[in-house]
Amino acid sequence: MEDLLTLGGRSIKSRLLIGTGKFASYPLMKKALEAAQSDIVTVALRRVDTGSKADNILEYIPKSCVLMANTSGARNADEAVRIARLAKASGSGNWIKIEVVQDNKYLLPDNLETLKAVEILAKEGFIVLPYMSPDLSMARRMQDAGAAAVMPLGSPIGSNRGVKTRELVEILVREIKVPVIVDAGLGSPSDACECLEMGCAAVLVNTAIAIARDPVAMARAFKEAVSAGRTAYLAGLASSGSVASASSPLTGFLRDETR
Amino acid sequence: MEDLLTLGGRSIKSRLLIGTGKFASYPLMKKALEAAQSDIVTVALRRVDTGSKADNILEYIPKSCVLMANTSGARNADEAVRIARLAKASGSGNWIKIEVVQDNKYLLPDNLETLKAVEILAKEGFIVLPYMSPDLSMARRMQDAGAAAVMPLGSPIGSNRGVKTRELVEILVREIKVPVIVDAGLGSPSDACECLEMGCAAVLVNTAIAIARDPVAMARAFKEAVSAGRTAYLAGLASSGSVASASSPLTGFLRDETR
Amino acid sequence: MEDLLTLGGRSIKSRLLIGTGKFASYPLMKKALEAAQSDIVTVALRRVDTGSKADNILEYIPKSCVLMANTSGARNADEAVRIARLAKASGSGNWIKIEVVQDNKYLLPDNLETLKAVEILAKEGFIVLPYMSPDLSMARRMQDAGAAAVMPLGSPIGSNRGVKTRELVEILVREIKVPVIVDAGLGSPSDACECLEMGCAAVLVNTAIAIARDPVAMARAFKEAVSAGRTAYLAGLASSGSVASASSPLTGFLRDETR
Amino acid sequence: MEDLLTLGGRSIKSRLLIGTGKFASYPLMKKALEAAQSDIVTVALRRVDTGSKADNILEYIPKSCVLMANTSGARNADEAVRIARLAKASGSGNWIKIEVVQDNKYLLPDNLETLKAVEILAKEGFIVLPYMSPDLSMARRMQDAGAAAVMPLGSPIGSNRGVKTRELVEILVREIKVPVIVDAGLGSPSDACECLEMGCAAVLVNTAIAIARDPVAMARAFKEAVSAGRTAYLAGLASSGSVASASSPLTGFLRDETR
Amino acid sequence: MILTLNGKQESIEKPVTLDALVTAKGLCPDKIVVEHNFSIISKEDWSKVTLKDQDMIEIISFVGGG
Amino acid sequence: MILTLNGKQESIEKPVTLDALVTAKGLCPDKIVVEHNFSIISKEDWSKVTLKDQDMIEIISFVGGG
Amino acid sequence: MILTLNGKQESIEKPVTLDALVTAKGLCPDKIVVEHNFSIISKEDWSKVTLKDQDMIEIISFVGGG
Amino acid sequence: MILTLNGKQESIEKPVTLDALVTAKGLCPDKIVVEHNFSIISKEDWSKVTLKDQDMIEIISFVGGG
Repeated sequence: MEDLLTLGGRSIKSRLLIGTGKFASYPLMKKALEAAQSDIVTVALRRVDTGSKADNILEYIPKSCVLMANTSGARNADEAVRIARLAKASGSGNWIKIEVVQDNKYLLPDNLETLKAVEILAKEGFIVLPYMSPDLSMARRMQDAGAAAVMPLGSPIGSNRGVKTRELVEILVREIKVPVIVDAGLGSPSDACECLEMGCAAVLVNTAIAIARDPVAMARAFKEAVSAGRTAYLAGLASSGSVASASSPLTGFLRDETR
Repeated sequence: MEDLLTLGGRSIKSRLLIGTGKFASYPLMKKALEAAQSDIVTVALRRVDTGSKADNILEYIPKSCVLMANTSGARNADEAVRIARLAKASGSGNWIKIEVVQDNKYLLPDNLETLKAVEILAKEGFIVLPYMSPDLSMARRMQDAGAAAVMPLGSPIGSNRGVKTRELVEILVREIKVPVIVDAGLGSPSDACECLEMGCAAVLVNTAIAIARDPVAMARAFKEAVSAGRTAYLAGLASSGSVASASSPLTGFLRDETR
Repeated sequence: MEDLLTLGGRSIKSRLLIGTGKFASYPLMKKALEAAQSDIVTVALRRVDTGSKADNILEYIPKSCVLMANTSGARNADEAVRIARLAKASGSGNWIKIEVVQDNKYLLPDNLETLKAVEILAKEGFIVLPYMSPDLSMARRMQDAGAAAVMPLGSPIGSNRGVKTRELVEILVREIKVPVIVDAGLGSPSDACECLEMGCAAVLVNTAIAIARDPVAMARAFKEAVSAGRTAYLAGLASSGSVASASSPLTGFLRDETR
Repeated sequence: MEDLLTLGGRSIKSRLLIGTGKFASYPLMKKALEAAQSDIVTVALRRVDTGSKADNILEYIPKSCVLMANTSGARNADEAVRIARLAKASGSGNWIKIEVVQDNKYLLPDNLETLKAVEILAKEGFIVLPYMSPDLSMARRMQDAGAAAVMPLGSPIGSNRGVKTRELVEILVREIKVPVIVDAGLGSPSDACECLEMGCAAVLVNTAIAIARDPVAMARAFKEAVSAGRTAYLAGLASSGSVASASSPLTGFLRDETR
Repeated sequence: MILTLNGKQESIEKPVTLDALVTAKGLCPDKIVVEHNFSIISKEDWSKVTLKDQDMIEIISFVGGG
Repeated sequence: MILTLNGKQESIEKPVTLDALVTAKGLCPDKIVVEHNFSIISKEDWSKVTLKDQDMIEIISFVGGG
Repeated sequence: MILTLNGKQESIEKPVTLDALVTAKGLCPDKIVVEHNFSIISKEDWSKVTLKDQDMIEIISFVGGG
Repeated sequence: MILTLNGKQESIEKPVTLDALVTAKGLCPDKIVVEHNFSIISKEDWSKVTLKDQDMIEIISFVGGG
């Protein structure tokens, strides 16, 4: 029986969500998305540059993908709600990643404004995935407010530092009922693999793929690592010990047993 | 062009070497080996129990695999050499993993006796892979003595603690010309993935697969993770930073720019 | 010029705050407090057991110490406020550690209810130190609401796991103006030392001292480690590098320089 | 009863050994040595520059200190032995730190040549402290050859990276009878404190003090941290747990117990 | 009449003051705080407060805590 | 009359519809969303909205983001 | 006469060849290696080796190991 | 005649003692060790050693080191 992630009422096959920022070009991004075989892809909204003749990014995202707009740029709940409605009006569907950031140095989410936005948008029928600072009490509130998942950060956006918040994320995994998706900071496939091994439902990766020397190969690497981590989680990782345990028999050998 | 590991004069496809100890049964081990798609499989030698009618383990190892006997049980170079010759005489070929252990608590290798065994067996035409404590000066000597690879431990055998020796293993990767294969202590696919990402040529895993709740699935997970780590290494991992770097544009948005 | 911590309008000499829970006896606690030479000591409030003739803990706390009652037992802001007022009425002064916990497994603080309590009690003139989950946006709000300091957890209360939240605490240290005091989870003097080295203003320790085999000696150890960490912070720690840098001269030696 | 370190037949008070390289000036070094209150101080030997009128470093080292010359510059056992004899002839006494390095990038010790030097010099009556790569089998040989202590590296010399070899050093502490002294790589007082907490007998620090912004204060910080770590080790650190354990009573409070 | 004292119901025959209650319970006035129907009563006022049926009293003191 | 378009002030001679504005700016209708004084206007209604002095218009489209 | 087989002493009545010993022990020739007084004897030579008193024989086979 | 002093070749006109060499080089006897053709010569013996052609001399002193 296939292992699927139930999210926003859908059955999702890939536990690797991909962000579309920072790619050198849309065609390159398209190749990476195809290599990653993600089912959920994030995009942002911005004012059009009336001068430019920029391509439409949507044409470079596989039609099979769920489009999830983020509210980046929002500094409070109201702006996040406004951006979410614009995204929906633009026909991208009703999946929204809430991202409310006040701090431009670490781009850390504002859990309280994020919660307010979740409350409003969940009521409006959006499928809401809040990007948040890992905190059990606020994660519980996001869940109770109707969040489809919670997305704690592993480390600051784009820092590629990995799961530095493991201690807190592990607690979310044990205590929160909706899927826990680590978003931001994952720098390598082993980071992503580790998240799935500890029971996270999925990961969202952007920078580590987009700025790799070969983004298409890196997308494939993340895809494999996420699959490996999930398989390992389901297969039951053995616990670790502090001393050794022989993998070869330690019985006497080549010696006189009378000795 | 395919990425192959050149080892002992062969071109090896899989960078996951598997040990055959601790499996609940030979048929289960066989399934795990098939799932792992390893090209190199380790076995041990022991005195026959003249009473028992135990199966022949070799019948449960895919014919396509290179068989690599280990010298477990050896407490010095002479015993290791003697075991290696017995292994060769038994028709398992000339690949040998040198394992000389004095300490029965941590099962840590004896680098000096291991080096002596490498010198003797390499001269005799064996393809010698020494299991060793990560130490640059001894690794250089193993290489100069004709070792086909060096196999530093990640942590004590069977401890599933991961790459606790990362600091020293990374130095080996940078300074040693023969392949560096992390052997012992890898507890999860993310550990294996991390080794490949840092430039190790391969990993050798036994306990973490053999004692998993589902060894066959775990073997598959390690296979994927190793492939992911290697792909990431070749694709060029991005470096990590201490602050954030936006993955979405941070240009003014929904605000009057005159403000 | 002496290095003092300005907190709640006072100049505090010791950067080690001590909790009084879990000691085997009050006299033992008294000895530990004297050894630690702390200036700030936390206590809790509970219903009297009308049966018992238990001693008055206050008689075992040096008169020179600032008494800081905590609101442990509170599950929301109202209960925390009520406990704070009772503490004040009991003559313990107006220093209060806000501790609002819903979750009885990890005892993680509820940042939102904690914030509400800070807002009310700061207005009432309390010197308020909120125990919180490390989150920049909420820490900023605590600060703006009049918190005298913020007290992020290092790891769950009593777990002795150390500064597992280092990534987030370091950001608080850089971005928050009021003192950052790591509270909860510090298991060893080196953990406390590390906090001061990274620029935290102080630490609050209870379990690691109270349940040590020799709590009095452990209190002395924490005192020294905190002092060491602070001194190192002021002395300017050298940065770390990835390769070696000789501490002895590497000039040619005992060799013919013409070689 | 005072806690003293028995080393080379002496009872040593300070568990902080100091290296004298890289200080901006001898007078500054002198102040740092006084602040550290070390009993054992390392120096190196070099060819005199017949031109220069450089001061005599020995005049800047407290007379009460044991002088321990190192063999830095030696690339093999013979050179180390030769340097040791020169040091002794110069009247610095018979304490010698064996340092044999081939690799100029990571300055990692050559365990095998180091062992040879230990065997020769111990026989000649030197008090021999080998700087080594952490490896149980070689540490045992150093001990059997008469080493007064073993000095595994924490990380490469001068890297200030801390105890990256903790996994292996902890094993030495448990298995080796002579004192284990962590030498090289300790970057901060908390690193040194951690070494003593895990049962190391002492630490040797040079770069982290010499290149600190304020070396004298940093020396004091290391002195305190080492004392704290040792005190904590003797006081019995409590073990760490994965969940929380309340430091305040969790009995019902301010609620109707009939509820 | 019925009181709720520290969350437990207690019945007493005749009205008493807080003062009397504290003495009856053998509590040391210096180490406790008394809350009467959610308002804190200072020591000097204990004698002025006579308890009525259904009153809620909390008597609190300090204990060890972190 | 003066409009605020994407945060920048612009003066135009005579009243125009949103429709006309989008065309004048050379924008592809399929890839944009238009907000007129904080309410979103669907494509089919662009022709019905004539801009007045001091109106605020936001024209938005998708870009890469994580 | 006394042999040491895999570290254990065994007494046998009359001299036997390695061949006979292996058969007597019910071992499958294909999965074992035989060492006679520290030198390895290949299958084809088993019949040529007759065991003497005090001989040491090791009979080895493969097992699982890491 | 040619000496090798601390790895550098030097030519001197006439034979000298170690004593004289040290003085000539302006070195403080208390802070140095002298090795002559790989054997260490103690201060009191410097005057007894007269240097010959091709002699190797090492003059060493202490410096800072870790």
